[in-house]
Amino acid sequence: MKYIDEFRDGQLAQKLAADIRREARSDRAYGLMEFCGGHTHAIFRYGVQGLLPDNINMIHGPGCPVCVLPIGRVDSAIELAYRPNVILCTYGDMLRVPGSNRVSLLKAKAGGADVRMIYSSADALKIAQENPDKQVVFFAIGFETTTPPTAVAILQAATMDLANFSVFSNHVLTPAAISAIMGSGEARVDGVVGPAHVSTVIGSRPYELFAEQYHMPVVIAGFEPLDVMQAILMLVRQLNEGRAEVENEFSRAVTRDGNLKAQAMVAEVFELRKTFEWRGLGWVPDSGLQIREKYVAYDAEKRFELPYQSVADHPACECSAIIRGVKKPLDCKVFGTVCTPDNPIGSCMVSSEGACAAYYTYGRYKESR
Amino acid sequence: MKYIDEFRDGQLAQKLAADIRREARSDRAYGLMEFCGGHTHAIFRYGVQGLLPDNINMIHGPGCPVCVLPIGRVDSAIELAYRPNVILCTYGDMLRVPGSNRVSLLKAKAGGADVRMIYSSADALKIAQENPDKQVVFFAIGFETTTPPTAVAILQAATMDLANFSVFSNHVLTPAAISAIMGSGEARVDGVVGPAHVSTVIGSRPYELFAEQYHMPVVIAGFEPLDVMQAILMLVRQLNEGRAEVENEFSRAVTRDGNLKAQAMVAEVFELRKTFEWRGLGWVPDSGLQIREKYVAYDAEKRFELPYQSVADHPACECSAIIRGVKKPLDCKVFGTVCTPDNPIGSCMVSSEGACAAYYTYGRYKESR
Amino acid sequence: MTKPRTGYIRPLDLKNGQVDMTHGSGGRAMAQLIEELFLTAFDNEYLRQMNDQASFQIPAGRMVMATDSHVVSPLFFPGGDIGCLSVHGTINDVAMAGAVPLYLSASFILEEGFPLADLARIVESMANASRQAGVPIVTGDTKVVERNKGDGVFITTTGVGIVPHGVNISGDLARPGDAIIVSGTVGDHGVAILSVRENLSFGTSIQSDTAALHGLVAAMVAAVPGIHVLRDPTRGGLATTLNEIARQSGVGMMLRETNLPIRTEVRAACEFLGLDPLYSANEGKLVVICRQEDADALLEAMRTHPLGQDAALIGEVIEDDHHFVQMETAFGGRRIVDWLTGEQLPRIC
Amino acid sequence: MTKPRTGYIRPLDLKNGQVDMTHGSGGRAMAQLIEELFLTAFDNEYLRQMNDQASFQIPAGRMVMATDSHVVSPLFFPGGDIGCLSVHGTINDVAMAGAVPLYLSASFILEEGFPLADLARIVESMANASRQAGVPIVTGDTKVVERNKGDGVFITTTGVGIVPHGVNISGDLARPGDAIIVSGTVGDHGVAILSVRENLSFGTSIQSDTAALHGLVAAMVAAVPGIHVLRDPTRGGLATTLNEIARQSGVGMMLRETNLPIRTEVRAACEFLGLDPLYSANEGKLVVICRQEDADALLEAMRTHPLGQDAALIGEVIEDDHHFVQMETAFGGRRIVDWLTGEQLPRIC
Amino acid sequence: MCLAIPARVAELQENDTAMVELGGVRKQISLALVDGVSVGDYVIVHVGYALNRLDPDEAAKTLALFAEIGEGIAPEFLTPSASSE
Amino acid sequence: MCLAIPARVAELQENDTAMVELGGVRKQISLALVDGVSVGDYVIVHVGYALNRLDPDEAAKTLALFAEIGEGIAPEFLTPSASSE
Ligand code: SF4
Ligand code: SF4
Ligand SMILES: [Mg+2]
Ligand SMILES: [Mg+2]
Ligand SMILES: [Mg+2]
Ligand SMILES: [Mg+2]
Ligand SMILES: [Mg+2]
Ligand SMILES: [Mg+2]
Ligand SMILES: [Mg+2]
Ligand SMILES: [Mg+2]
Ligand SMILES: [Mg+2]
Ligand SMILES: [Mg+2]
Repeated sequence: MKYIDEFRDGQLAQKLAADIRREARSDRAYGLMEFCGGHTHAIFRYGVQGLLPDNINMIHGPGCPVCVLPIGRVDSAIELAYRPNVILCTYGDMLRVPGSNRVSLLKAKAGGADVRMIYSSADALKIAQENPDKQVVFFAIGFETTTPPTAVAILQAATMDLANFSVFSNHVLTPAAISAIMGSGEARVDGVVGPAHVSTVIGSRPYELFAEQYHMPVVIAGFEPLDVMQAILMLVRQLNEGRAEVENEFSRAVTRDGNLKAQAMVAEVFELRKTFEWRGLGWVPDSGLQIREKYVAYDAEKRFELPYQSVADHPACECSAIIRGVKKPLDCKVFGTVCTPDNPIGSCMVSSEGACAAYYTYGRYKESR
Repeated sequence: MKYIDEFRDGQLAQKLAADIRREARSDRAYGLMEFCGGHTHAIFRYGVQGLLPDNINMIHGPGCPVCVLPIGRVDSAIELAYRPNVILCTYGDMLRVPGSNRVSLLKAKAGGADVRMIYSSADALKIAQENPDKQVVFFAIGFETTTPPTAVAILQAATMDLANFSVFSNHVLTPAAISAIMGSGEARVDGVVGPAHVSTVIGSRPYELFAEQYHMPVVIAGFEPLDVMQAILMLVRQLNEGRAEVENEFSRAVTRDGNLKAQAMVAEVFELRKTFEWRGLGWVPDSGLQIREKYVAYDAEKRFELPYQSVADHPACECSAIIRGVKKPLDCKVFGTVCTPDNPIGSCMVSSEGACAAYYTYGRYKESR
Repeated sequence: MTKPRTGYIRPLDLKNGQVDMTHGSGGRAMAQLIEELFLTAFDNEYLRQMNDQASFQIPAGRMVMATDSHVVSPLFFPGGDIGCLSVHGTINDVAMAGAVPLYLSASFILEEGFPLADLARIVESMANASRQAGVPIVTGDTKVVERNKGDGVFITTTGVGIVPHGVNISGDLARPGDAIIVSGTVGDHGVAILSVRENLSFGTSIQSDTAALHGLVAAMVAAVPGIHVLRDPTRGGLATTLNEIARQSGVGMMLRETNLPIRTEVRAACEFLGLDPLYSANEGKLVVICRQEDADALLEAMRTHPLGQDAALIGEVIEDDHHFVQMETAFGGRRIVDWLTGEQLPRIC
Repeated sequence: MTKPRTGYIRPLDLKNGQVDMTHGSGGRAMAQLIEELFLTAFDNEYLRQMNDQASFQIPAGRMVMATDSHVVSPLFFPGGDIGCLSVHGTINDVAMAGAVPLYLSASFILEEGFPLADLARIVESMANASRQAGVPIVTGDTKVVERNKGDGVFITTTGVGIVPHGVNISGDLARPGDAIIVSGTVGDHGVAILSVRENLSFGTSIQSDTAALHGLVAAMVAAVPGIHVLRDPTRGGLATTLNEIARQSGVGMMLRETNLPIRTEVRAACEFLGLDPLYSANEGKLVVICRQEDADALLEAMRTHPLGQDAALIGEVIEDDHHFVQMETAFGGRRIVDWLTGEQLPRIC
Repeated sequence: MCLAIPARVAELQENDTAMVELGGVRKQISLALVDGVSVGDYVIVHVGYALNRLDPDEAAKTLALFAEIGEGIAPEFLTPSASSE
Repeated sequence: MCLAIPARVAELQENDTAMVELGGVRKQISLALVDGVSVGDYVIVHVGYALNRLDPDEAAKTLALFAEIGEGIAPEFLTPSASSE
């Protein structure tokens, strides 16, 4: 698989690892936050941490869209799905995320709600066309990568004048979340591994401001393990040299400006929400997207008058601290006992991009030592 | 079971049979038509014919509501059932009756049509209440017994203002059918066994006219085998004595006037059709009931604009002659070979009240002698 | 490094839980369902091996194997449920060869959304039936299908058993002159099911006769090893079963209606619905055909067994190239008792 | 009296006909379906007895019994269909005890409206699979459920077989130091199914690997009678199967990713969908665990069999109180290969 | 046609319905077509409706008639001949 | 987040879609978000949409960079120490 296999080469990994070990100064620690759950997943799945020296410490950030979605939003989706005339479409990742009382969309489906797993926003449009007597709601989640496909779907629905389609938008913004974490100053983060795929859309420029503001080195990195290791090396070098720049490891698809067409389509359909609640980060201003008045006909929140109800996390759950990079999965008292991927208490235990699930699924062998 | 078991007594049957043999004159034949399929069924199921002398010959009449329904009406019901928003309710007897191309409601159900078997017209109302977003059509068939329950359902729907309920009326009238057979003069009928249950509603009076007109003895008889045998004896006596009266063997529930309340409800809801097509009898004037203008909202023929299309019977099928009492099942070339209860060609092979099915199911042992 | 966590698993919510797709995925949720529910209820040394197959010692000889899928609706009915039914049904099919049933397998197809409490009740009922019969459920399988692609639960059971030496029972061995015996009242199960069907429900004390018949069969085989035919008149009822045998053996039959044991309630329910008890299903009755001279000994053996108390000689095998099953009616006439046509649906006319 | 009519029956309409409720009623329509379709296709001396059970001679010894319900969707997929799958699946579960599969039963749950042409195609495929494997389908059952209470057809098969003397294979016999071998590429079946799922469909030449493995097993047992564990990594894939064995045997495992045989197409499809080939189902592969010193002989025996050509040594059994299955990644790291959690659903993140 | 059976009214219920009883089986039916039904009456039941009341005196008369029948029948009539259909 | 993979455009299709190819697997995706795509281009595919084109030259540069890495590394760095998480 071209452009994939080359970036998973074990031989090169050994050499990169050696380089990192050589360059990392033994008199200091490096706290590097990979913002994105995709990186978390890659690190655990390929065993990257095991190749790093002890003083390089990967901190798993909030970049897993299902992990940061607050319970209230999941509850709204479940409530919608249970309405007799509604078909709720969503990505497979959302199905097991627990809302209140541990009820997930999967359980709601078992309970009779019409929930459909889709692969693409285009599938939701198709379902709407095939079920003219039903209201088809696309429960849309995700960062800047997933937003443009949602925008396309709304624009196409408008073109087709599809009356029974709407979108429950939960799209959120990466830079806002990173700023919130940096701003809080809680986590000991020395450098940030930025998500390449987000930047294929938004480019690298949005990171420049806070690299400067927080004097924080950022390397935009691809999701293959060599990309991640290379980014780590680049961050070590910046830190060693006292630089705080935005560097681009994923130059093969990320430019400074990103995909202007996609940005324009998003801007046509969406506007900033004043504020949006994140699991872990709380209410973050200008961090979420809502559908513009012009496309209000496709806004499920308006069409179905969905009130938002903030719901507290399970008291034992440390997701919120984990997402902020302040705690690690094993710091949670219920990790691996009450909370497992089969019976997740918090959202970090759901997706293999969540820090708890990634550690549980891939990393627990360390317990056996 | 009181009022049932006493009328199935084998000892009494032997004595009644002896009486019939004694009274039946050996110098003549007695062609007795049991109008009603219920009698046909009883005769075969209990083996009544075997207790009668050879010169008493039971002729099976048209009194099986599913047997006389023309193909075109079955086709309309199937067409309705296939409409996406329609639930078609009907009695179990109708499910296997073949319409055009041997398609029955049972096959339509297998093919995806929403067909529900009900036990009572009240069930159809209940289904309508439970499915407010569907059109529930009661495919109503039957003679004067089944008509009052249909009338009650329509009156109740009107009281409840049930907008999604309607009736596809195929109710027909017994006296009109008997008159048609007598009028044609084809069948060699010397006397008629009249259906008791019809007369619980309409009384015995309606038979008086044609008993006189055709000089035809009539005995209204119950459906237990002793009732049938007693009626045969009474007919033999009338014939021997040259009488042509309406006698009432079922005095335990039939009066001369019948059930006036039921008659009034039927009259409130239904009116005579100018003419109605019967399988076997063709178009018979004043033989069917349609829903009055006052209740047109509940008339499925109007609501769904069902055009009536007369369809010819299968060329080999002799149902039509059998229903008129002119032929017997074994006179049909396809009886028991191409046409069996599992794969009926004609409607007489469907219900165990149909002459062909009754003979096939209960009477064929004679073939093994 | 903090301490390792032990493998705590939140127990199945057998009170309010529902089956969902993960219970059929092959993963941990499925393993949990199997262990906490099936293994616990059916518990035996074979299942505990937790392999994809059971393993047991057998003697040389003639073995029989029988399978049935159970799809009854409603799942719970007077006198039983799909669970015990699925155990009895297959034990009976094994026993109808005169065999001693040894082991059962059970395979479940669950519908997404099915209440775990109902499943637990059904599994418990299977476990009881299996224990009482002394025939363990030694291996199984579980699948989950999406809502509206199943009907709560379907259970397929398969059984194996060993035929005692010298016993040779088969549907093609009925001979003219043989006696036809039924082990008790007919039609109970079918009517019990109808009595709780939506839109049809009626009040009755009739219960399903569901029962394992291998004990009765053992007593019968001991009394008359030369039994010709055994069969349980399940779907299609007594009438259909006798027609099957008549065709297999190439014979006719003559029944006497007056000898047929039928409960009044069953007759009454059939009158209400326009049905015939001879086509109504049984789940704890058998038909046996033997030489006329063995009939008395067999009847006696049957009547001393609790499940054969009402055993009755109902007719005899005759020669007939048409393979008709006929009946002398109680009324004094004669008629055919034909195969069931279509389904037995309530009639109005 | 006119002449008697002979028992002509209009043949099933296998071209345009559909299953309806009468095909499950126990009456004539069901008898016809069984005779014209099932008996004709599966034809063998046991079925032809037409009893509710099959009967056959067996030798004394250790028997195994396995059952599986098959509910695959879609019913037809690249490389196979539910019919051959249901034959292979149960043969394999029998074979995974090292046994010689002897007889199968097959029980069908049909949905009202299912095209008889599709059913005929499935039954023909079963018949072929059974014939090729030399394992006859000796008894069966057919039920029909109403539309939207089934999913076309579900097939439950049960198999019995005899374990050769001296063979003792079970999931609890893996020992630290043992070699772990897989018989070929993993994940093919699961990906082949996904490739034809509505809304997911992608173009690929990947075919289901569905196959009967008893021939391969016979060759393996002949070469190394002392095999410890055999299992077919079906639902849940290789990962789940290894975790099952690790738990049963109370051991850990260490796999080497570089040794895992996985087709490029399977890897690519999994990349598209965010899935892991280790959790993708197989229907013609087995995992075998044996003493390290037997590994070479076993691999050689496997590779000379057409179904074991790509056999590979993928790891070894280790001591581990946590019973973790671990893997040295091709990248040079290490990770757990956990049980499947939930279902394997396509991911976007 | 018109399968109907006599059943005893066991209980009058609301909405003009009744519970009838036959051989130990109880079923709810509608009384919409018949006025003045009391518990203990027998009614002719068809598709869940009472079509009419049954008159016990008339039933007794019919049964009495049957009982008289065949008294003093000559022996030749007690042996049925073969029927022909 | 945002599982996305590079795939080769094998065929341009109607309605602004394309068939892409990866390791022998072909899948239809939307080109609504990217202009001017040609057959042979590699695109980054996410939830059925091309998010961007992949630049082969830049990819080659990154790979070249990897190749240089670790040249002449001292032996002590080639043995990894135990990691701690
Ligand atoms: S282990 Fe579970 S409860 Fe604890 S922080 Fe992680 S997701 Fe929350
Ligand atoms: S046997 Fe069939 S085709 Fe012939 S008359 Fe009777 S119903 Fe018609
Ligand atoms: Mg809904
Ligand atoms: Mg319809
Ligand atoms: Mg069976
Ligand atoms: Mg059975
Ligand atoms: Mg049986
Ligand atoms: Mg299994
Ligand atoms: Mg199994
Ligand atoms: Mg299996
Ligand atoms: Mg297996
Ligand atoms: Mg069976």
